[in-house]
Amino acid sequence: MSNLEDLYREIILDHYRSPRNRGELPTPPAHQVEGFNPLCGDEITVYIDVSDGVLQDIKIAGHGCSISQSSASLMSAAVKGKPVSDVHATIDSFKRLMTVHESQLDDQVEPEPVDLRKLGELAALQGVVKFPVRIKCATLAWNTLTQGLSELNA
Amino acid sequence: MSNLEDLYREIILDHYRSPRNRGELPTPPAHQVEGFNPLCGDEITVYIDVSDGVLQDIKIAGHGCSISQSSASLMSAAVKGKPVSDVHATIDSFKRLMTVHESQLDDQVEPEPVDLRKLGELAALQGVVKFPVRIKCATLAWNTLTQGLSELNA
Amino acid sequence: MSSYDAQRVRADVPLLRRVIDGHPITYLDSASTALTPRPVIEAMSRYYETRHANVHRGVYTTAEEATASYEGARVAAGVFINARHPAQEIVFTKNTTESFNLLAKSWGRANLTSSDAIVLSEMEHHANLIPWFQLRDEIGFSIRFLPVGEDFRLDLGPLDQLLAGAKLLSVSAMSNVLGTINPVATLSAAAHAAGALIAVDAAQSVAHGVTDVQETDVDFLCFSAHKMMGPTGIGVFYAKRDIIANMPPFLGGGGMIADVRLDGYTPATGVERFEAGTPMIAEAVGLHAALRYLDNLGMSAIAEHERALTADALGRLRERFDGRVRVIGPADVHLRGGVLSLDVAGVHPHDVAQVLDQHGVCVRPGHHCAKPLMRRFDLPATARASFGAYSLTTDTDVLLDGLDHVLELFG
Amino acid sequence: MSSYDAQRVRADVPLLRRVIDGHPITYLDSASTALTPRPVIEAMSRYYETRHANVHRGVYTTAEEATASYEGARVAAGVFINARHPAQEIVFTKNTTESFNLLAKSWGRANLTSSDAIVLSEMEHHANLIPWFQLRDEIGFSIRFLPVGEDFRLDLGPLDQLLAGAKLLSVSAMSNVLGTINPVATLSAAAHAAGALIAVDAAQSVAHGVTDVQETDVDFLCFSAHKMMGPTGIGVFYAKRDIIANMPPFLGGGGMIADVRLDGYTPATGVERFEAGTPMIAEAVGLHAALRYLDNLGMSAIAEHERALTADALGRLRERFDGRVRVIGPADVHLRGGVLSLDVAGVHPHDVAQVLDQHGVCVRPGHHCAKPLMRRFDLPATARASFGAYSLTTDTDVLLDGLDHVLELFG
Ligand SMILES: Cc1ncc(COP(=O)(O)O)c(C=O)c1O
Ligand SMILES: Cc1ncc(COP(=O)(O)O)c(C=O)c1O
Repeated sequence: MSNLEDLYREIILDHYRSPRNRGELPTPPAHQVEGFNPLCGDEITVYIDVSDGVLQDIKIAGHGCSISQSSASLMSAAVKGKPVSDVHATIDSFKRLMTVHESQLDDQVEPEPVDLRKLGELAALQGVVKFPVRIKCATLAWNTLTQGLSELNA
Repeated sequence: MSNLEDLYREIILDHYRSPRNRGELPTPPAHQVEGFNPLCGDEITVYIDVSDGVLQDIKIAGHGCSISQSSASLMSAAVKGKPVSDVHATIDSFKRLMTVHESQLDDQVEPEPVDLRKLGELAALQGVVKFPVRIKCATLAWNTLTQGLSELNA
Repeated sequence: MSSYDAQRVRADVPLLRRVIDGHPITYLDSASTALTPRPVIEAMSRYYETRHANVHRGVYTTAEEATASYEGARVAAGVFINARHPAQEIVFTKNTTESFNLLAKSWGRANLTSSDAIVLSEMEHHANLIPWFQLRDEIGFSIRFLPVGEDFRLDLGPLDQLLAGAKLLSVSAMSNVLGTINPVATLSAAAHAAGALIAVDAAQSVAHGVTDVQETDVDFLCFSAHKMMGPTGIGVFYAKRDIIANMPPFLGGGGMIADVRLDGYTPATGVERFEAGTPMIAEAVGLHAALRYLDNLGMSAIAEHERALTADALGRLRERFDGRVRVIGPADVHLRGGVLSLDVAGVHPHDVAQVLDQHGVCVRPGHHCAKPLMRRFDLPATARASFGAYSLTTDTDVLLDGLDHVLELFG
Repeated sequence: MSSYDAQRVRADVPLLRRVIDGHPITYLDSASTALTPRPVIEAMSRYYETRHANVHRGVYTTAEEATASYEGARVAAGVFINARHPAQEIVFTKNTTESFNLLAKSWGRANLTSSDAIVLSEMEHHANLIPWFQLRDEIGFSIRFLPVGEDFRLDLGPLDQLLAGAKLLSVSAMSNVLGTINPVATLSAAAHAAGALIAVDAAQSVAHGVTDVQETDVDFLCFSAHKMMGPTGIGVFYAKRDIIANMPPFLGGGGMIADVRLDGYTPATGVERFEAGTPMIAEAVGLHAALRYLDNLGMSAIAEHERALTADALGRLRERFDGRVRVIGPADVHLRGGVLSLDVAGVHPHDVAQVLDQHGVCVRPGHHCAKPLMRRFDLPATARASFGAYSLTTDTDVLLDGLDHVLELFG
């Protein structure tokens, strides 16, 4: 499989062409957070509705490349309706999948291996790691979600 | 003659060891101007007494290298007691002797040749031109004098 | 294409021998940074090998040589843009961006007050925006914007009105997104008629045609060596002698002083007032070599060569893709340079560039540091292909084939 | 002198093959700028030949490689000084001087008000003086000076008193005039005990011994590549992560923003906030190669080698010239580095250097950008000889013979 095919797997192109959970939520009660990728101009808005320790609903607006859009879509499908603690665990696993490169640069320690089975469809994004510049595309939605949760102290 | 001997001619070393017109003049009536060579820390104070269109007296204080000190001494001997118009002419000739290098850099025109005989003892400084960094040493006193005259509108 | 020989230039550029994933490199990102020819690389190596020394303060031989090299580069940079007083009007900075910071924070801070106004344009690079925003946030003058029309050109209609009472017009000579070449002489005349000064961002234009600050009567000009086949790490700030003489210092440190005491300092009087610390000596040598290299090619010849490439590419893009690939910028090659911002229908520029990379094609996706302009045309980004002195129509061939693949994959 | 092999280093430095007026060069000006070894020169050439591209904004292969090179250099610079978070605590500037301007005009402007005080020392380089004077003239805090004793060392007696209520202590780790090595850990502890931060000018020290910002608990550190066998045009600014995170931007332009609108901008959050415009990419590559080169030699081994050279030179100067050549600086080699400021009785340093040049000896006359220190010791200038990793006792031989000639000519 060439790098390019590994990057643009069918699942990714599918989520790009037909993004899940696209749209907005009324704020309040939902909470809205914005994220930018200043390098390429991608902008994302994540709407989250958290109550009773559960991420009840999530919507995604904004624009970006196939990687950032499909990653956002995959993320929304993976976290919607989940307890916040599970959401954090998913975020952690996903970020570990993506940060191989950055953490190698920084602290020169090998990150723990990620259990790809647990990630489900999200594992389709692992081809991104071979394209360091695109990691920022893939993590944009996730960083924005993390920020939103922390603003809610959730 | 090696470059070094050309730079440190006997006349120059003599003026360095026994500087002419060294000292201060009471201000007023004299006028006092300071000059710096920020590259090497040389500092000079030129005292001039101009009246009736004549540079009646000149004294030099400060410290510097053999080139800046001897140039100041030679200058003082050359201009003392001279009509201001002659002083300007001498300054002009001397600066032309020194600015070969700089003007070539800047405007790419050949400067007019200088009549060395008219310069008298000052011609001893022509060896400086081969040492571009030292030109600033040689011209420090002259630039300071020029500034003093212009402050007096003389 | 006259006697201009781009193949000769290619032979001088080692990077063009790179092979990417089995494909010879197709470098179409000269608007970001130009590739470096061997004479420039070698000039810098030779500098380090034979006469590296700190400048201005040494009397020994190599220090004099290094100083002469550095000051020689200053004069050469001035001569290249036809400055009247090359040795007294050129300051070396680290890039165009620092040049604009110098302009804003020295000249701007000294000359602007809360009741003043300056005029920028909607097509400016962030380098000619943020320094002004920073200064405005500090002292509160107003910033007016010359609009960009639907034809991707500056709309000069409101120019005189915008200039009324303004102290400065600061605009790019060529847009790094649209390719639009702006009428510098006209803008300069209008600014001066209104009593304003004019600053020109020549980062994009300087390597692609003749720059003449006297003919266009420009007060300030900024550009970077790395966009003109020179090294990274050095830029140029030009200001007319009478203006620069009255500008206060910017960065402080060694080499920019006349005297220093524990209670304060006196700045130097020449251009060294703006060059604090050990300067970019090897980089000045590299810039000088690049200027010589460009001079040998001839700036008019380069312009003509790139105009032909641009005309060819515009025509073929139009024919082959029939609207599915739009070029964001003027269609007339006499109004523009060789910067082609592509908008591929339904495909994000990042993905366009990624697929092209697989063909060895280097184009740049993004907002190109001109976010206000992107918003003006409601584009998140473009995929920008841009030509240099070494570009060929075969580069365009590979680009077009790559775009076919893009459309196939995402179509 | 252990297993350290300075001859091997010499073989790597092409400039040491220069012949000046019939004499092989005797380079004794490493305190101004260090000579550049072949691996550093070649690393930069190779960069231009194989992977030159603009960083951060490209997705194509060479742009990724250039970005990885640039960011790799950042991490290497952090690791070299033992920063805890290399990728987040290092900013590239053009030199030490710009690093101090960044410190003063970002951190300083945000944290100092007219009622505040900072502490500098009387032995500071202009790079650590003028930026503070400039800021003081703008916002009016007070600057206190730690005095230098007759023993050419910082007088720590009044330190605590000077630090009372001060927000920052900013001092050099090693004087470029006196050679004095200052007790950074002690100064750091005193500053922190007083609630102040500490900034260290490591321009002189960094290439001549181990630098450890964690061990000495330093908050800010500034240095230049060109003094450590690296290229011109790049410097380093280090700040602890928690501190740098709260520093406002300095220069504005592309690459340092999160968003830009016509009415303003939002800065980026990482260290790129301080790196506006195209950075010094090839220079970062060169710096990285220099760090690798120094690491291979071993910083402790270099320190030991230079200490031996210094001890030898101090002894021979004392014996041979019997007071006619004074060394302005500590006599004890454990308190100083290899910087020998010479005062030749009755001969101006400019003339000393000129005569030495005729012997191929490179020493630097002047105030060394430390005018307040020169005034403190009532010296207009000194002639400074300084050692590097490639220096030998035979360099000292030639220096001493040259000084004989100086005394003969002017005696
Ligand atoms: C102690 C010290 N600080 C600062 C500097 C300034 O370094 P640069 O000229 O590289 O900015 C120097 C070197 O000149 C120095 O010796
Ligand atoms: C029009 C324009 N202005 C300014 C710049 C900034 O140049 P630099 O990044 O060299 O500072 C660029 C290049 O990025 C540009 O294209």
